[in-house]
Amino acid sequence: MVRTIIGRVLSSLLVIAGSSVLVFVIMYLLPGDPVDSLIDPASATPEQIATLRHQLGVDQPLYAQLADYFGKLLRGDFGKSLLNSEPVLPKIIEHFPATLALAAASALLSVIVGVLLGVLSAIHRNRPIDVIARIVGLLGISMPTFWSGILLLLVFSIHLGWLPAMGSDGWKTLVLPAATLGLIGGGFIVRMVRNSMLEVVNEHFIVTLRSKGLSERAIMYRHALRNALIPSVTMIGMLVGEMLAGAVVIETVFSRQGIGRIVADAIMAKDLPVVQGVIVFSAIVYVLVNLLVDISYSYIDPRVRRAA
Amino acid sequence: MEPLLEINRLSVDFHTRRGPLQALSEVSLTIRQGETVCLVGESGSGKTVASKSVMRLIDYENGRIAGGRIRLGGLDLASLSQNELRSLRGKKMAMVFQEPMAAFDPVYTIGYQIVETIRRHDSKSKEDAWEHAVSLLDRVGIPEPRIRMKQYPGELSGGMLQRAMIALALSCGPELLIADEPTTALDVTIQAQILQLLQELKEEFGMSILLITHDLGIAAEIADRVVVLYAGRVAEQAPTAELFARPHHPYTRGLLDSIATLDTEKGEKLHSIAGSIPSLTALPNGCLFHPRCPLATDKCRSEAPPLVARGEREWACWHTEELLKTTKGNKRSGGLDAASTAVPPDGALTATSPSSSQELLQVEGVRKYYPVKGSLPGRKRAYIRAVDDVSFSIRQGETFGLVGESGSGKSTLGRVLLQLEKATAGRIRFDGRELTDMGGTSLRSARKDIQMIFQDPYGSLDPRWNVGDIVGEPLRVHERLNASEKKERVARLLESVGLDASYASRYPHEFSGGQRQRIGIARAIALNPKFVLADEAVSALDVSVQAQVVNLLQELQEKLGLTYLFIAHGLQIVRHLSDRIGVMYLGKLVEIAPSHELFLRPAHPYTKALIASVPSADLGAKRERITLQGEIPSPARPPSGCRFHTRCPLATARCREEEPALRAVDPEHVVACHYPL
Amino acid sequence: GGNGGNKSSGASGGNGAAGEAQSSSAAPSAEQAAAETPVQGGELTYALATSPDTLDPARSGLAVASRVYRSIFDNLVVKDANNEIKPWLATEWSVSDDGLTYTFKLRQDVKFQDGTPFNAEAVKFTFDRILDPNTKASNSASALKPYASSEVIDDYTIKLVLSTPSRAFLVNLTQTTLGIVSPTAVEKYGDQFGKNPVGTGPFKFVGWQENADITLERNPDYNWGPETASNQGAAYLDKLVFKIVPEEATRIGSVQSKQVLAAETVPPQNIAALKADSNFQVLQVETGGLPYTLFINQNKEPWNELKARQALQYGVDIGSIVKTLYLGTYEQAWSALTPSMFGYDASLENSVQPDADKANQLLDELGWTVGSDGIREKDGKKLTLHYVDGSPNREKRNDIAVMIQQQLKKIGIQVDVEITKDVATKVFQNDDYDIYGNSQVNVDPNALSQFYHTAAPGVLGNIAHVSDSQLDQWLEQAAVEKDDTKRAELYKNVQQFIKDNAVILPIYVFPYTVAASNKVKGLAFDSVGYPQFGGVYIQK
Amino acid sequence: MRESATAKALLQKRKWELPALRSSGRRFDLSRLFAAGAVAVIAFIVLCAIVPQWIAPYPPTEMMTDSIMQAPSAAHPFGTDYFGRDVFSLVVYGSRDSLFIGLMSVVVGGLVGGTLGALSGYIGGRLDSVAMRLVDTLMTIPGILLALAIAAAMGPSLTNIVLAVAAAAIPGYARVMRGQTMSINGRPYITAARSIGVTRFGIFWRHVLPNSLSPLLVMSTLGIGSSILAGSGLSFLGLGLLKEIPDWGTLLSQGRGYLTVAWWICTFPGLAITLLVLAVNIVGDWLRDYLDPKKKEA
Ligand SMILES: Nc1ncnc2c1ncn2[C@@H]1O[C@H](COP(=O)(O)OP(=O)(O)OP(=O)(O)O)[C@@H](O)[C@H]1O
Ligand SMILES: Nc1ncnc2c1ncn2[C@@H]1O[C@H](COP(=O)(O)OP(=O)(O)OP(=O)(O)O)[C@@H](O)[C@H]1O
Ligand SMILES: [Mg+2]
Ligand SMILES: [Mg+2]
Repeated sequence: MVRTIIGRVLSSLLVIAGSSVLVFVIMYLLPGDPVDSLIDPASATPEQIATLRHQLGVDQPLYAQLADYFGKLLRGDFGKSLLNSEPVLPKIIEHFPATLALAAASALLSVIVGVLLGVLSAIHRNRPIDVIARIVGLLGISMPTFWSGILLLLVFSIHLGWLPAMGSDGWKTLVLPAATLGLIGGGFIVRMVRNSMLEVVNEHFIVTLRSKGLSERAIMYRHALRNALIPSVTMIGMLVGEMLAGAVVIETVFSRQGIGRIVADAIMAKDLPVVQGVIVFSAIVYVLVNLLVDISYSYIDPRVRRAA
Repeated sequence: MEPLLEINRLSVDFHTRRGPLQALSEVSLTIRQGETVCLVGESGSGKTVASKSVMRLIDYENGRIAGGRIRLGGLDLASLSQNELRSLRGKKMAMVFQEPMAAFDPVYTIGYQIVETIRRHDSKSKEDAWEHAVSLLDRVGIPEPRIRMKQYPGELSGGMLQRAMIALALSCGPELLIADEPTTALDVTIQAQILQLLQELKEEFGMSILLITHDLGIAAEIADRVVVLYAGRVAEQAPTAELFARPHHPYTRGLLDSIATLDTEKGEKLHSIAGSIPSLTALPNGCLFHPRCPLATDKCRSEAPPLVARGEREWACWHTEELLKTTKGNKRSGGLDAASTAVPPDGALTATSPSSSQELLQVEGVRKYYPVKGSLPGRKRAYIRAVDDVSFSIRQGETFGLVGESGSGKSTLGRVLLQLEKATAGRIRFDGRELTDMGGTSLRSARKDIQMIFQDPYGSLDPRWNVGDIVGEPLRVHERLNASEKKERVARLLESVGLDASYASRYPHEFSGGQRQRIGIARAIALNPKFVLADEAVSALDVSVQAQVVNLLQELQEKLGLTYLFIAHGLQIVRHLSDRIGVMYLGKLVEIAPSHELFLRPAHPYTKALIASVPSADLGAKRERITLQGEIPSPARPPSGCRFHTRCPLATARCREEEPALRAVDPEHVVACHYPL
Repeated sequence: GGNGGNKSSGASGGNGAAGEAQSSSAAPSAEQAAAETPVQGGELTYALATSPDTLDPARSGLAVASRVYRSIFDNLVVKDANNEIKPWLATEWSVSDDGLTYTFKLRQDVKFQDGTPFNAEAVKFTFDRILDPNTKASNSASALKPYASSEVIDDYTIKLVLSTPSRAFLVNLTQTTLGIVSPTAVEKYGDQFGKNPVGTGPFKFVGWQENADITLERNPDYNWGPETASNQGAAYLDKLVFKIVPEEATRIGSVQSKQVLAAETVPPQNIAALKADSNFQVLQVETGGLPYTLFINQNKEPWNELKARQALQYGVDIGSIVKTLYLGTYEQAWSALTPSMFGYDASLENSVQPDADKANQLLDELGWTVGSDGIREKDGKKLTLHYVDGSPNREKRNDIAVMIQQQLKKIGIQVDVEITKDVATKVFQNDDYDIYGNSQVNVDPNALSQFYHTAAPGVLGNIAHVSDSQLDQWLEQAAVEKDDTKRAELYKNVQQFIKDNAVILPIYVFPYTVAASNKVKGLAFDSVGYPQFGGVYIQK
Repeated sequence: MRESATAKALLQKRKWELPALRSSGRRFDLSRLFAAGAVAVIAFIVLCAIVPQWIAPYPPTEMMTDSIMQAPSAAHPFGTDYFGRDVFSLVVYGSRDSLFIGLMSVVVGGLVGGTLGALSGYIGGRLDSVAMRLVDTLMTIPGILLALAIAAAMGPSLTNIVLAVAAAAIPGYARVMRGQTMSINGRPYITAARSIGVTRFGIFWRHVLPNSLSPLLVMSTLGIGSSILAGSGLSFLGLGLLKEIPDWGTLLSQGRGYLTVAWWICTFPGLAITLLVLAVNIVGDWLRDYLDPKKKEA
């Protein structure tokens, strides 16, 4: 087990390094210049711009910038924003909790709702409950988030005034964004759980359980669900990626703090160190979560534990 | 004695997309207390449905009891609600299934699953239930039961799991135990252990057993009474001895005849039942068996025979009289020839003495090691020694049989011989050419002469290709033929394996298992190969169909001068087909001998044990069992010295230390044992 | 001479009274409210449409940043509604005859929020810091031009030396980017001063949660407000919290759901509903400078020809665009300057009317004939117009492009609209556009030189690439002309020239629009439209 | 006689029972109905994309500036937008680009990802490790960020949006295809083909590939939906494209500011997206069941 984890961590490091190189290259290829947003084009002279570019180091060739970046990264230095010289790491650390809260809340929401609906849907296959659950699930994955977000906002905060429209302080501000984002995750999980439930129900061991005289309730919730959850757990790991991505839009719609907005802004402004930092950071989170998923996997599924 | 289970004119329907489907029709049977009843019949005959109907598990599969009654100890099972049934299941009646691996929930420990059952029915404390479970595991012969309790199903071998399954079934002291093919998925040696266990337990617990099997040998060994099902109907039922002695139904007769017993000779034609069991959606009129029956008359075709009861027996046939006339004692020679396929069993084959002809395939010191996954770099690599230093040769025109328990390396050896995998070491010469040195194009062209027939007739056919393309693929690869030539060749190939040429445009899933295997055989012989490897080519088939395929293989060998390497775990079939047999144990070849010699005078204790574990349908020969204890060890950590010493009743200190070499006890008979028998 | 007589830039040429917001709520307006007794205390939450980049006046280029730090920093002088320069941190000033030195007397009772005393050193520090290239203060540097150096005469007197005379210099000193910063704080925070700004303003900085909010609190010592402010003393509010809410619907929603008390940049379509609601007031103030203007690139054919440009002038129905998109909430622009600017030529209003026939005729004259697909052609080339606009769709500028595309199609011009994030490369580096729109908030008409002089400074430069010696001469003269009447006349010539030569298509004058709860009283705006929070109070 | 008192008691207390799981069987089959409806929706949308002029009552670009933001009426079933364009006509015409984005991103992403996955799964070894590390790497970067960066890098054009969305989808396809290829590669019929002497490429082309495609096909169907959504997400973030006839994502994103004053401007494009994605997903689900040999045999 420990061995596997070490192996995983090592290969994860490779992956993280890879993703940051990749982002670096993409960002390097972006046209435009971080300097543009630093300088008023109305008055700046080409010399000024050249000086500024030199100061920022963006006039260096790609490999030199990369080497410089990794040199610093190894020393734990994520660099400074090109735009306002703010150090990147504290910035990410400042904004990450809000995104984490959002991602966690929506993951929780989607897991609870998704599993519940998925199980009901599978148990009551082709009955009204199933139809409703499937439609809810499908809607969740069929609506553009910014649209569903704004709709929720109109209803719950403007018309009903129940919940705040924006901000990132307090649990109340979390409800609408988490619901919007959770809708997608929930949608995926409903489908996943339903499918795997239906598959598990056809497994031989279900017949054994019935032949033992267990109640349907015990069979469904104690046995079938646990087996059906195994594939869904992987899904939850992947969902973290989705949630981080979804945060970009959701945080803008609900004016929440978070790394989603930072990175979107930074991409537009070509603020490379910030983009890099966020990507490396979220890659770490992604890898970590998936590592956790793998570990928790072996708790849910003894077959995996043995293989490890 | 009061019957425990009484099934009376039971009919079962399934609701399907295409409407109702009658899976059982008017099936009656009774089991008395302490009695063992066997339900036999070909695949699809309704054995499982019958057992699930007793448990009323068919309710969960869109099934419905359409008529008849099932009484268990006075309770009318057919009319109980699921809730009421639930308190009976596991308590009064329990079930053991065919696939022990699939029958346990993989994510809970064995202990949890047994305790769960106990506590469902008995108001025992957790601790008491746990202790009870431990004692049950101990009773069914699981070593270290306390450790096993905490293990997950995936951590136990198939044999262990089946024991655990039996313990689970026994946990609440059921009056009726239903076992649906409990040994089919297991090795012969393990099968013998399990059957013995069941018999012991029956005595001890005073249960009744409804055992489902397609192996008449098993039925002969343990059943008090046998019920033969055909297409959802009872064809015949009778006390075991009577049934085997004087079958009253041509179907029973056919089944008995199809079994290649240990004493059938190589080259002798096996008796088979023509055709295959009809689909429930397209049942014939009249007697359901008439399309396959050699005695069928117009009456059979128009009118279904009633079930006639006489004494302990029941049967449904219009022509029992005639049938009985053709039976000579309990010997199955002669039999009902009408059903056998084409070629007459003349002496042409036995005339050739294989020993004199030249060697086609020579294997020298072949090894195949698989690295164990997940070992850290730096540390010494661990290997699974699937095949370890095997040498033998196969002569032109002979059939070489290879037997051994599961995991002994038979398939691996086969794949290496065919160069589907590279040997770790050793040399293979085929027809004078070194296969091990070949690569790329030369190997591909050499493949023309070496072909293979697979165990899983379905899996080995690409589901997206039609039969014509599948059979024609070797032609496409190796011969430049135009479309019409190819079509012509495919048609001839199909005909030569007894299939209609018009099947070429159909897809694999439209065929029965036996037919699929014929397709596989047609593909293998398409290029007129010299050598064919058949890896468990008939294991997945029903006995009656097995006989058909075996006959076909023999017929083709004769016509095309083929050389076979026949891998199987069914010893009867191997014996019937092979000139010489090699026995493998844990990657090693432990004995090679001409087949009659091997069965007559096995020199290796393992061989002897293997032979002994085979159930025999020959009632007269109920012999004392030398069941092999324990299970095959892991090839990653094979025992020192003689690999068999851990299970060998004769093992000495020498066996533990010194590895025996293959040596001749006879010119044609070699064995690797320090103390050959 | 060092008396205060030579004070301000004098005569007002503008007609707009930008100092006061034009409140248009059904409820009592802000001015009326100001007459009531202000309530001390409370907190104003104010939703911003974008996030400031930095709160360092020297470094920020964004209007939104100015709106925030306007309350943190004070300037030496202030411009009133009549474009006159009035004292603020400087009590009086004099200009040398050659126009090269400005001597300021400073207030002596002023302290920075961190306790540092305000004095001539601080002024010198502020301006020299802007010149220092390490500060990366390009925006404020251009506002400070042609400042060369300064000399501290005594603690409260400072002499600023220019490299060339400039009539715009004094006015520019009113710009937020030239707010006076605390030298000790700059020393202390260095690079991070923008996240820890310290000035002398009525509010002091408390905290900034990026992308969420910026919190300021009352500077209790403040009593040096300029005469243009309704409250020269300490602010009434205890706290001022700017929330950053980029999504329009959310921003308006947060006012409507009372999560914030005020929100800026209300989209036109929401104004009517808010106005109709008695719980809210809508405040609008025109921003001064250059209106949103489409520049026609004279480097590109056929737009180098006057007739082609005139065809655009007649072919585009700006009135209809402004009416359709802004629903009557924005004014159509007629000139290169906004109406509130000194030197604005009001006679240009309504001087150009859309006339498709005339446009067609002009194009016909140039030899562009209508092809089978309705698009004009000449020598096998289609008449296309490459219209570049930035993203996001700020003030519905992209929508303008879409409408112009349809309008010009009618006179046979195919408009290729390109919306790009990367305007800088597209427009300023590659010169790859036929039309590009821009606007500028400014305080002095000298801004025209930056856009229309042949040798316009900076990368942005002369977007239209207009080059005319007469025009250059007018602009140069106006930059130093001491006589305001003459100066105004020169600028009018410039505006006339621009219109006559169809250099640009002026589109709209941007009104800064704020929606606020009726409880918010006393919200006023300075001459360029930045909110002044010192006089704001929350009615209980 | 073992008949016990408990059994008698049992017979008396019949109770309501938990409904058992039933396969679709005799019941009126909803998923088929869903699938039929979904196919109809898709067919109509495709028709809109091909011949919008037959369906739309107005030219999509016509700006009736004197009747802006009209609520839905007989003349304008979906109302008019802030330019005075007929929203229904816009939605009809907008289907073309939306479908294009959805389809092409899936084609491009599926082709690249599928090829990568198939080769990596089939050839294995070092290629596989390298390819999978690459895919892992792509996986760690949230798709929309990748799309955002690419769209920002290349500027907004239909092709670039397609490429951006496709790039983000590549790792998913690669993973699925690799897994499928590997599983197919282990089937006995592949061994059979090898034993016949079919070349490596022949096996790949004739056996592995055709048998691996169905999950990819299912995934692609579902991918159409997510691509359309991803495209609209880009529009929201300001990287959409501005064409004379906007796609649905752009319509929705541009109209969202009018939700409180003229709900119809963005509601109908939004519904169109949702409906299409819904339909595509339903068809995808159905296709999955249909192509699943397990379910087919049952
Ligand atoms: N749930 C079901 N729905 C429809 N048909 C079924 C169902 N279960 C079984 N059948 C059909 O009933 C027939 C009998 O099946 P059953 O499983 O009892 O055969 P079996 O004798 O046990 O065969 P095997 O030896 O292969 O286990 C088969 O034709 C099968 O297709
Ligand atoms: N590709 C492989 N990688 C690792 N181990 C393998 C591989 N193939 C076979 N083995 C191991 O080699 C041993 C021999 O397997 P093989 O399939 O040859 O046995 P067998 O005699 O054919 O058994 P069966 O009767 O079950 O078919 C087993 O322990 C198996 O787990
Ligand atoms: Mg069965
Ligand atoms: Mg095998």
